[in-house]
Amino acid sequence: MENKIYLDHAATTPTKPAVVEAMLPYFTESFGNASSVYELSNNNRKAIANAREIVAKAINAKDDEIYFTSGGTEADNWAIKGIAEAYRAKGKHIITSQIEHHAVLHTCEYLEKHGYEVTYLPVDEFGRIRIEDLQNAIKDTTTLITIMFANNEIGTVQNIKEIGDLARANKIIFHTDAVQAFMQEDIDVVDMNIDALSISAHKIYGPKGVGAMYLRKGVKIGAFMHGGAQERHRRAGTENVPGIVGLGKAIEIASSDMNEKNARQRRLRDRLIDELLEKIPYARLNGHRTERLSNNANISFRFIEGEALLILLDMNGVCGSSGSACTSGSLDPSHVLLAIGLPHEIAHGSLRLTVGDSTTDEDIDKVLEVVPGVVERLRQMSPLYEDFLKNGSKE
Amino acid sequence: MENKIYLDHAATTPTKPAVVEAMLPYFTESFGNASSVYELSNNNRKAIANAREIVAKAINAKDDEIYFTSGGTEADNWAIKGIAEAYRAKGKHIITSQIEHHAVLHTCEYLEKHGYEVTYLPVDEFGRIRIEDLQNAIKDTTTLITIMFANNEIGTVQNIKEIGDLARANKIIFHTDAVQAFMQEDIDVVDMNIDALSISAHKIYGPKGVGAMYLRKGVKIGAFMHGGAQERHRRAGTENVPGIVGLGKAIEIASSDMNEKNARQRRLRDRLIDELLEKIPYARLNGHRTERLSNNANISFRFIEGEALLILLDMNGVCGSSGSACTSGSLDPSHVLLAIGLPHEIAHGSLRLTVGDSTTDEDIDKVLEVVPGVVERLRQMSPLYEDFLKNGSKE
Amino acid sequence: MYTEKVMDHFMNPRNMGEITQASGVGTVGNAKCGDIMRIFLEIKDGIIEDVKFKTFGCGAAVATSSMATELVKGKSIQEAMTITNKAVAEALDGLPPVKMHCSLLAEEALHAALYDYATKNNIVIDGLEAPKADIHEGEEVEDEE
Amino acid sequence: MYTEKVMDHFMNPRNMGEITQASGVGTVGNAKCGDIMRIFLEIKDGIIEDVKFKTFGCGAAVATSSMATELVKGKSIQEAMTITNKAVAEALDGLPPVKMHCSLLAEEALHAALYDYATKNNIVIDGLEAPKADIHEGEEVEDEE
Ligand SMILES: Cc1ncc(COP(=O)(O)O)c(C=O)c1O
Ligand SMILES: Cc1ncc(COP(=O)(O)O)c(C=O)c1O
Repeated sequence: MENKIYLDHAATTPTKPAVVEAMLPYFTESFGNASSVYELSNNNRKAIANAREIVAKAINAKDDEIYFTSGGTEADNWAIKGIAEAYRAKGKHIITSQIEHHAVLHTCEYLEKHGYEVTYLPVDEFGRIRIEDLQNAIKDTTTLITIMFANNEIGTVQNIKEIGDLARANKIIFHTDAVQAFMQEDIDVVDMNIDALSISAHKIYGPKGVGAMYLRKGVKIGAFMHGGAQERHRRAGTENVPGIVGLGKAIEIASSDMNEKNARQRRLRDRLIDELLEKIPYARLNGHRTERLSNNANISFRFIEGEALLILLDMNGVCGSSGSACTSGSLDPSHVLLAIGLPHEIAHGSLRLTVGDSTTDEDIDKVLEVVPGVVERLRQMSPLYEDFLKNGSKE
Repeated sequence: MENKIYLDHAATTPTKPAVVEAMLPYFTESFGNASSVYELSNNNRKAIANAREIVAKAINAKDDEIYFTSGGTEADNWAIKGIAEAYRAKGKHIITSQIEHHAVLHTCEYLEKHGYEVTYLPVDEFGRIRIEDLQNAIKDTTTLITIMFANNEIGTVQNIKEIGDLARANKIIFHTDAVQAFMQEDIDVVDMNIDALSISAHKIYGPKGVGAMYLRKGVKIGAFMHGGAQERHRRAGTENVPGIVGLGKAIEIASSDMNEKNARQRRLRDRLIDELLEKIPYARLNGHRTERLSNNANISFRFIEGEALLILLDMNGVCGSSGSACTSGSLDPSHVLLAIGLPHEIAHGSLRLTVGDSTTDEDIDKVLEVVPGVVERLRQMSPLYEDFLKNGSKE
Repeated sequence: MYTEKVMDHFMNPRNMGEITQASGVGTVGNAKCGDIMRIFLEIKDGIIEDVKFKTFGCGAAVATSSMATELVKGKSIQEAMTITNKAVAEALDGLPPVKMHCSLLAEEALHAALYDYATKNNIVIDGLEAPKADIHEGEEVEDEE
Repeated sequence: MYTEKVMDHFMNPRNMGEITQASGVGTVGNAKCGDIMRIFLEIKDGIIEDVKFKTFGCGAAVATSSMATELVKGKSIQEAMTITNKAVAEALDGLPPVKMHCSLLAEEALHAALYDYATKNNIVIDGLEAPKADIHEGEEVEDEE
């Protein structure tokens, strides 16, 4: 880390030392297989039960509605494939949005190849679905609505309760990918009529490789991981006890000061947004101005490309992220930025900075100092900027 | 652990302190998302590449033939579903055995419900499949043979090269669940004509929640976890960097003294087998006498039930395992013990003791002292034993 | 996974053994499922004066046998008939859900022994039916889907 | 993920800028794919006396532009025509597989600038074709299956 300013908390977070501390005994001492008969494993079973209770409480669910997984991706895959399969006799239509994480989108595309029909709802310029669009998309054969709680790129938070109510009124299962929203937004699965929900530990200062799915009691689901009788016969595989303990501990820590942390993050985020837009011309904020995650700033700078921007920022000690194609190994820019209506060349030049627990005002000062110069440097190199300056009046 | 003699290494192993040590920096310091552009993540990418190389080397595969998973269960599920799906145009017939781990069996049963045909090969009294049976089971529509390298309950090792050769000669993909065999048996995927293989870290003194699948270059496979572009677009989900590093380190440690360790384990195992059979009447060894894992002793004691045996052993400081139904939440005893021809009541009374790195001769002495008394005590309680003594001559 | 009471009754079973000239003997369960319970009763003037059991089965099976014999010892036949599997389980401070069938087995074994006594003595005990061949039918673990 | 050479050419691009009265200018790529490269040539007596570039694109795109201009500067048109995308990539000590298209783009930009020069001066350069509209067609990441 040496002096790097890490502003990519939406990508992943460092595991808190207290979380690692809580995990350690379950590697070397309390290592027994949680399914075994002997007493050596009692401690593990208790640790898993305790973590399950913590997860449940955090979203107002019941303990036996929580299933541990290997991460957010598995929770999304399982929820969507498992629910689609369990209700296929009723119908094979799924509704999702155009701005979901690939863990949801690619799972839906997989189902399309296997005889399911999927509606990808558009979003408005701020990244929110329109409730009328959802209403209109519902058919007799719709069994599942999967709409993310908050978007990982632009930070926009959906009106989840409105979606949940509509789904419930139409007797359709509602799954939400809450990987980014968890521990930033208030989540109440009962009040919001959420039937299934995905979370991931490494986004909330817990370890990588563990997550959880909530599934409301009574909702049917096909198994995704077949094998042993773990997780009440629903998710096979020897339990990742240290990981599960780490997830629990991370939630415990995050819950203790969620409101203050969010207020702090919101202030830092707002400094980033307001001052970057003020300092740099031809820049725009992506996502909703207020209905957005407390840690997320996403800004497009015209005429430049994101990966080049990231490397130069990295050279200047700032770690950020971009919706640029070049960072993903594909040639198209972020589907999210396109969905909110950005033209390709602007979508390529976006910068996502996500603050976190360790971010300070000094960090923000430094970033505000560095970014304008870097953007200017790349613009000087850009044939698009050259053309714009020459033909400026036409635009 | 306080003075417990842990003889359940086939269920899981303690993570070695050196492995935990190797993992630690990847929680708190080198925590970056391995897919990110900035330098902070370089170290993670290197760590993953290094672990991949270690796994590959251990089975004579190439680096780009290794995919990290959340464990053995996922590797089995993915290999079987993914290959079956990728080759479904060629045919929908799969051959497996009756003694596979549930991660394989239940996956095959799932595929049966989805239009695939599965042949479950029987095994001989020692738990080995007959190569003629395999030969006879092959059809034009067979696309996949999945036979485990070594069995987790009775320790029997299959003649994998013979199976691999036959599969290759018939142009059928061959997957083997090597979760138990890995780091105990010599595995050479090239020489043995293995096309896909599953391993799990927690069976070899690595962490829970991580494993790997080997897939020979050129073999097609459908994605199991859809989402991000990780693992060369084939296994989505943020990489579990500490877990992957831990798997690599565990292999590194195990490789350094595999032969000596096996010789040692074999000696302790043979003491268990020979002396228990000598001391206790109406007892039999399950599995092959020589073609068995170096750490596995599995013995049936007539007239008694396994869970009761395990609890009494636990009270006497010995942790073991059983093929008894009562330990699995189902009412049937181990499908493996039934497949090798044991009647139900004998299958219920089996004890699996699996030695490991920490097992000493003193531990074996203690076990040999404890088990006979415990067995005798349960027999005194058993109506089956009462009947046997009264009608003894008839048997 | 077991309560202290279950562990106590498993480790120190009460009334374990046989009664050679029992008034009634009942054996239920089958080895296929991993539990067999046999209860011996010594009955005098309608009172269960002595009771013993032998059990092939898991910890819960042994503990429920032990508790069931404790609960009926010294009781009248009518009183013994009112003891349900739930009462046995409760007396043990509960059983894990997958083990509830063990308590059912104890109730059945007791009933089978009483039925044996009734048959031998040609009497009718109110509410007592002939033992079922296999009490496990219809019970299964939660389905995966 | 980039070699030191790539990083050096990205951080300190050679020949970045414009030539106002260029003998030939070529622009290739498109903003949709995230790379646009423009090369300016000053040619005298068949020799590339000066060359400049502007690039909208990732680190590799900038570095390949920089390297391509280095490789052709001072060369004859014929020599410049022999410089392939592979040569550019090799001169940078290699590119990640997903970035090889950037080196292709550099080759194309150079050819486009030469074509512009040839057209303006009504000459024919051996082996030189009109620039394609979009060089990215047909390229895609490895399929998931
Ligand atoms: C919204 C969202 N969903 C799903 C995921 C996948 O979670 P994981 O990395 O734990 O598999 C992520 C992060 O990568 C995410 O941001
Ligand atoms: C033979 C075999 N296959 C698969 C597995 C599953 O591995 P994991 O527990 O890592 O999911 C196990 C162990 O549980 C096993 O012994």
